[in-house]
Amino acid sequence: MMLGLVLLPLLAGLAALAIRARRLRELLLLGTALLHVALVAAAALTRPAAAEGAWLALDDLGVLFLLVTSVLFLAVSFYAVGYLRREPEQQTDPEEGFLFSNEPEPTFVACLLLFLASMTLVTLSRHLGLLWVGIEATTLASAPLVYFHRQHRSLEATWRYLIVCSVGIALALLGNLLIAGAAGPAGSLGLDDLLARAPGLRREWLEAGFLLVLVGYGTKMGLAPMHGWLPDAHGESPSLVSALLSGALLNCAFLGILRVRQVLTAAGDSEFAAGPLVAFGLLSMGLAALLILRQPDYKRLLAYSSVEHMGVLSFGVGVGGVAAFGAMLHAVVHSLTKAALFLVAGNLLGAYATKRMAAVRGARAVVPASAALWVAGILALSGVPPFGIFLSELTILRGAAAHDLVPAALFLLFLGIAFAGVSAQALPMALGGDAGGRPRMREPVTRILPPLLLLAFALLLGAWLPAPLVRLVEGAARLAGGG
Amino acid sequence: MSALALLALTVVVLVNFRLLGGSRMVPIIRGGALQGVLLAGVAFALRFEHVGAESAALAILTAAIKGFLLPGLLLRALRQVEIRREVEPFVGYNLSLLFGALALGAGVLVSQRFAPGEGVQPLLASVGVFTLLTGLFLVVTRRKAITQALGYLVFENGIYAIGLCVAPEQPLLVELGILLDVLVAVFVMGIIIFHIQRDFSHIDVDALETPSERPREAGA
Amino acid sequence: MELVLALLLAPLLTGVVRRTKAVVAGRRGPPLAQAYRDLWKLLHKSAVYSRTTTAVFRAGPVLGLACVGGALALVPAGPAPALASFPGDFVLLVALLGTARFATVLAALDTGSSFEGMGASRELGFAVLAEPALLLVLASLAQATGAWSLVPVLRATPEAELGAFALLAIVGATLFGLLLVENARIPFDDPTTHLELTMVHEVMVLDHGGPDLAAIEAAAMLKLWLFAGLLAGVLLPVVAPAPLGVAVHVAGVFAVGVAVGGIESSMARLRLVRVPQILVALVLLALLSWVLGPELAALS
Amino acid sequence: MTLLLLAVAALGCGGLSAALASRWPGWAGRLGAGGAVLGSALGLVPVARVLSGSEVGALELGWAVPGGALSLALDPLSAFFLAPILALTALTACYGHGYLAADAHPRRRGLSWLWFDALAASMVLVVTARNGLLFLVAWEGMAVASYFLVVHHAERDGVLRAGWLYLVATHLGTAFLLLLFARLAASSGSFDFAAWRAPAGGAAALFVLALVGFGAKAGLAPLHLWLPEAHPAAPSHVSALLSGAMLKTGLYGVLRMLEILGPAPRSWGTWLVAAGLVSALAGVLLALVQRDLKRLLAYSSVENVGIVLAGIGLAVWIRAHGDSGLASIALAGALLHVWNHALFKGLLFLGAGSIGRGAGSLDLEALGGLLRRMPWTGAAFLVGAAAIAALPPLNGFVSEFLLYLAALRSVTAASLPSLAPLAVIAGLGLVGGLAAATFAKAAGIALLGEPRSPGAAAAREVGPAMRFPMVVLAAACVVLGLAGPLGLAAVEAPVAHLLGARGEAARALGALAPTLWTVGAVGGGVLLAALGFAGLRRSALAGRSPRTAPTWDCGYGAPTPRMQYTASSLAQPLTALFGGLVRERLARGASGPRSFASEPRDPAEPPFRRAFGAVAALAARLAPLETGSTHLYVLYVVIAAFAVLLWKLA
Repeated sequence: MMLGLVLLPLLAGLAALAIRARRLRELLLLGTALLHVALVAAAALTRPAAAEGAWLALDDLGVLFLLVTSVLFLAVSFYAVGYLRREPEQQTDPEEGFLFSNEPEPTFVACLLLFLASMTLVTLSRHLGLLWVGIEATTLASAPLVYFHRQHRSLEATWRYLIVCSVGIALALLGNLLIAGAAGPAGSLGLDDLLARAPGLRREWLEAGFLLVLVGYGTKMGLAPMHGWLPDAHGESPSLVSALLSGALLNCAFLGILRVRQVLTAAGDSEFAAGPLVAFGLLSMGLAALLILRQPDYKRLLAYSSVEHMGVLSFGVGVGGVAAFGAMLHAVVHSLTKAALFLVAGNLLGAYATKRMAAVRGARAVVPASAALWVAGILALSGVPPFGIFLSELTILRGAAAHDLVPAALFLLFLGIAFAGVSAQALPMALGGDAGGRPRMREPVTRILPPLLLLAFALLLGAWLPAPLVRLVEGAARLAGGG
Repeated sequence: MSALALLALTVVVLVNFRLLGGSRMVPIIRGGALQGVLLAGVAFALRFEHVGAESAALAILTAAIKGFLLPGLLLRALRQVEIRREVEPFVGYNLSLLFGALALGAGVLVSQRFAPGEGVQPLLASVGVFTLLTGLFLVVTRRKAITQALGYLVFENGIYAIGLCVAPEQPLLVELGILLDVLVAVFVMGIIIFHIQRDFSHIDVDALETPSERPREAGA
Repeated sequence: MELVLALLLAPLLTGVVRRTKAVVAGRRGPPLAQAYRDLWKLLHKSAVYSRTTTAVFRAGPVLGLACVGGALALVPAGPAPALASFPGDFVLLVALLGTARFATVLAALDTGSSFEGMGASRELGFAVLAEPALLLVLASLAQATGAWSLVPVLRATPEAELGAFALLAIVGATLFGLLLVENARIPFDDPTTHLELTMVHEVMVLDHGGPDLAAIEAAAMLKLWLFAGLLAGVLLPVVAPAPLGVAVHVAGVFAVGVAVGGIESSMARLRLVRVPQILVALVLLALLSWVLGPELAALS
Repeated sequence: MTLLLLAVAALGCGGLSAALASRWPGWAGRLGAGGAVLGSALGLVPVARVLSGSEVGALELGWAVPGGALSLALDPLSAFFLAPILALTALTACYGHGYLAADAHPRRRGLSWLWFDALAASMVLVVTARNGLLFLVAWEGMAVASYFLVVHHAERDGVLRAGWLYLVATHLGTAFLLLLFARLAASSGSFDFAAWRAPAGGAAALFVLALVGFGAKAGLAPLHLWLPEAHPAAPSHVSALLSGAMLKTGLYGVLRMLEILGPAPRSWGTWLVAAGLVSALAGVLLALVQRDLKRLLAYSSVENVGIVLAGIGLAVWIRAHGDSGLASIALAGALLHVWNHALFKGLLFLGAGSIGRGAGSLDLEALGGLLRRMPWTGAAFLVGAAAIAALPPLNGFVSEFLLYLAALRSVTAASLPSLAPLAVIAGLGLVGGLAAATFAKAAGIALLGEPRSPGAAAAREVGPAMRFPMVVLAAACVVLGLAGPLGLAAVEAPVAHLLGARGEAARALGALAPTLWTVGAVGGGVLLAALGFAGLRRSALAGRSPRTAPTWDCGYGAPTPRMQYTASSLAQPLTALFGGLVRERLARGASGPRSFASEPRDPAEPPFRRAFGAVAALAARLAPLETGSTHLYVLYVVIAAFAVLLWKLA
């Protein structure tokens, strides 16, 4: 059952390479996505008991992130069908005007499926080494996705993404090895036996291992100051890829850190992790909020907002208690909102062919549905109530305010600065006056339905949390927050 | 620790200095390959005594991949690029050697500090840390994409060495997975180097006209 | 009671002031009842209304007169109680004077002439400081005598010790200053000048004629009587019951009239810039009386 | 309580149906306005019942959100604030229907009504919520709904910027509330107001958080910068609702927090009085120098909020001295001023809207002579101006009279040191004088004299739908002015609820009734006397036929409208007195024409601009961090690793 979840997209990806007919390939993509969601839902409901020490198993944390990843992948694949069908072979670059062609479609679809397979592997693995292999595989699978538009800027972004992330993940490998070493020569990286022998581990190596894993997977997760690669990768890759990158991949990287935090908690040393997590959280939020103020390009703006929200996650888990529950909820809701926003950004890019926010005005008249979604998404991102992010950020604040007010005040200050920066430039795009004489464009369903559904789901989570989901998030919070 | 392994480790240290000092590409790639093979040999020696055949066999496979497959890939990319020398890297070669010495000192210091458990040679740990720092240094300071890929490879070797002395035997699958990832990573880097060359006729990572250096309009 | 007295004797008070100025200047001056004849003449003249004006212009003088009448209803005449008396009635008095001023200013602005606009602007400028000063003075009196309504306040017989005397001196000086400001007397404004640029109150009523002008003149006279009545009430202790006390009160009012005449003939008009400084001084005096009130009471 | 839910439902469906019918603007307007009026009517019934003393059941529903609960209740305090909100919603909806009929963007009308009804519904929820989470959701919902209303005319320049400034200011204000609520929820374990208690030590810190958070929404002085930007940008019926009703939710918040944080010490009273008076003085001074009518009214809202806060502070100060009878008078004055301000500020903003629609401009220097051309709007605006200047026969005076009385009697009670009441009396006196000057200027320049621009000369009266609400509000001002005790009866329930001393409050307010009747009687008497004198004058003039002629003006040959006094020249003596309010530029051209121009300057703006500038400068200094060179990014990763290792392990 578990292996099936990983193998399905893997095999589909390899098959996609072979298929020449576009329609058949699209069918394969959609079919796999639907089947994957079905399997994950079935697994989440039935929760098959995994044997002790098994390499692939489902626990609350894994299920939560896997659910988000597969739902997101379904939405993105539905969007991708429309996107690929309309994407011309040869097109001119909006910024610098040279001609460039795209990556051949089969490789793009194959890499998408491999990307899903690797992310599934990460969420399911109960072995830290296997987890590392999964995360490295996500990097390798997503590199060609970022390089979809064959032109020098996305090439440079891909190179940076590959090098920075690989170095980061290699550091994480070093961390994993240190953790294994902490259990003495016979140490293994299986999560279950690490948890079992946790009190006996050599404390100093375990802590050094956690810190290296935190920096390593933190690079992949986009925590500041290791976030350098994120704005370029998101800015240059097609919007549906950045949706997957921001929505699903960053969560998986965070999962890596949480797994090691589980080991620390089992060793009775969970307080050790609180300090660095809160520090990285606040640093990311502060740096991202300030950089957002001067960002002229809306896709890079969303990327920096991802850095900030990863900071919120790290801060929430660091504070622990109720805030951990808020952080887990925030991971889910942020992924949904950010993915929807990236898809809508893709629509706006399609309509206005420029990424500079100052050049986009009056979207309300040109692409009304996307403009409405864009405004709703921006407000949702900034924590306006009916949407889920307000709820999660308030829960995190509630946890933080129980201790002392200074970190909570900083938390709110950075959110405020980011809100001012984002709303100052993003809202006039939709509500602004003259549309520069652009005619009203037809917006296909495939471009509007996915972001609409994702935002609707985020809105639902803001107003009504279904009971099973609450249990799931509580379980995940207990595992992650050093309960 | 057999004398052979000791010899291998000293050669690794020498290769590190060669990598830091050299400017021509081909010897650097060959040096990286040699380093991979030597470390795999040490792994083979270590494991053969303790654990058993099949993990030792794995070490041979690693040697094969790191010694011949990856360098061959990089050399093939190099031939298409017709670039032979690393021109004015960010940090001069002499300074790099100085850094090498410092890194070696740091390696020894770290291995003492962490007081490795019994049966782990402090020399292996310090060589591992030194190789790791050399790899990082190469990635950070060299301009050419190929040298950065090689830097990543050396960095990988360093971690492999530390992994050896910290957690000697790993389940087969994980070892294979790590190896596979490194292989694919370098393979993808090779492809991208090819594309960089095709578009730019140079492989200076720094001069790829980075997006964020474009003339910035006035702030928000 | 004060209202009835004012309606009857207010023009006489203006006559007294004019007569004092004339006598001090060595002239015989107009007959005391001249003011009555002026009012009667104006009532019987026709009126000319400007085309730009609206109902506000016609309502100005009438509302002004009514408000001053209302204010007078709150003031006691010596021993005789006022028509209406309740806690905080002097706040209503100050506010009614404010309404009268608001109506006059709007009527002036309605004509659309630059002179009347200038008068209105200066009037508003003075009022902003005069109103709080009057309010504070009456409030400090209330604080000193422990009562909240004008009737008991003015009827309270201040003991003759040094402290009470000093407090009365300060309050009296402030009230007298406010009388000069509110009634557009010499140091602040010249009621008899013909040069529009120097006027404040007079220039606002430039365009009114006939019965309107009569109403405005009457309102001015009643206002003078109001302030003189207040001042007399504060300074003169109420010694005798009704008939005699009221006579003493009326004599006091006329004494104040003479004092005003004396001041007017001894000073020239202040430069317009100096007026706000004097007003601020009056406000500070009122604050002083407030702060010193309890100490002075304790002293005596 | 069910009626209240019905009201919110009516508002909701009205808004949604208007949005759905946006393709037919006519219907959208009718549906939206109808929904608003119906909702308000339904809501007013329970409000009236609660204010007259009877109880209305609370609503307690579960809400599948951690810490949240759909709990609404209508106690006297909520009912008192709900009344002006609902009344103004109905009247501004009626006005808005007429106003938007001639709007330039028919297609946006449906959406505008959706946000209008959403704003009204969220205000109703804010005032009745008993759960912190529900309160915050309604609070932010109110902010977002009003943002979309403010940017209705997005294509006009400066509107989007004003909208953004408003959104950010509200959001930052709410940040303080988030901190406050999180702290209270953390210390008491739940988000329900009933469970909240002031933690032993930190009550003062929480009070400051509440004062800043709610003060930012109410437009308290240093935090008021968004108000003069947002209100003029919004369509008039929206700015009337914003100024009349939404600002009150800030004051409601302060009162609710005072109730929750328990008995307030004397220092809080002094803080409130100081903040209130500073805000009142700053508001009225800045209103005095404004040239744009709506900015003038917005600043005057800052002033009135200051007066109410000073009243609340005085009540807290007196109650801290134990005399809750006198405190109830001060609180009654403050609360009554909330109603009065809702009435005359709503009236003035609607009047300003009609003037803007009729004369085409809101710049006082371009108006004049509008009373003759727009009699209904002019008369209503005049009544509003007189009421807000607190002149006796009207309602503005009644509430300020109560404040004066409370301050006065708390002074004469020998036991109390007299700093705060003295400040209130002097402050209110000065502010009253300035307010009278401001609105004499506003009404005088706009309505009277010669029209100063062709637009004003060709002004036409507005339609009946816009006139009716103005007349109703003007009538309400006069009625509440003459019949003071009517307002007193309505205030008794909330005052008793807040001060918790039902007996003493009832006795103190009861003793006040005859005083207020006499005040009303004197006011009525003055009006009757005025009518009498007018009759007398008509009879005097019966024989002689009065002639009309151009203004005599001392014999000027050809007076032109430019010769009239303008708004800034009328206020010049005062601006000279209170320096620093106006930036004056005197052009001394050697040869060219000399010119004098003055525009208002808000002294509170520079500190905020410097603060935002510092943040922007910090962001600029961080820009090189984003160099885009791979090498640096890898270096950052390595540095981060070493730093965290050294920090935690060394």
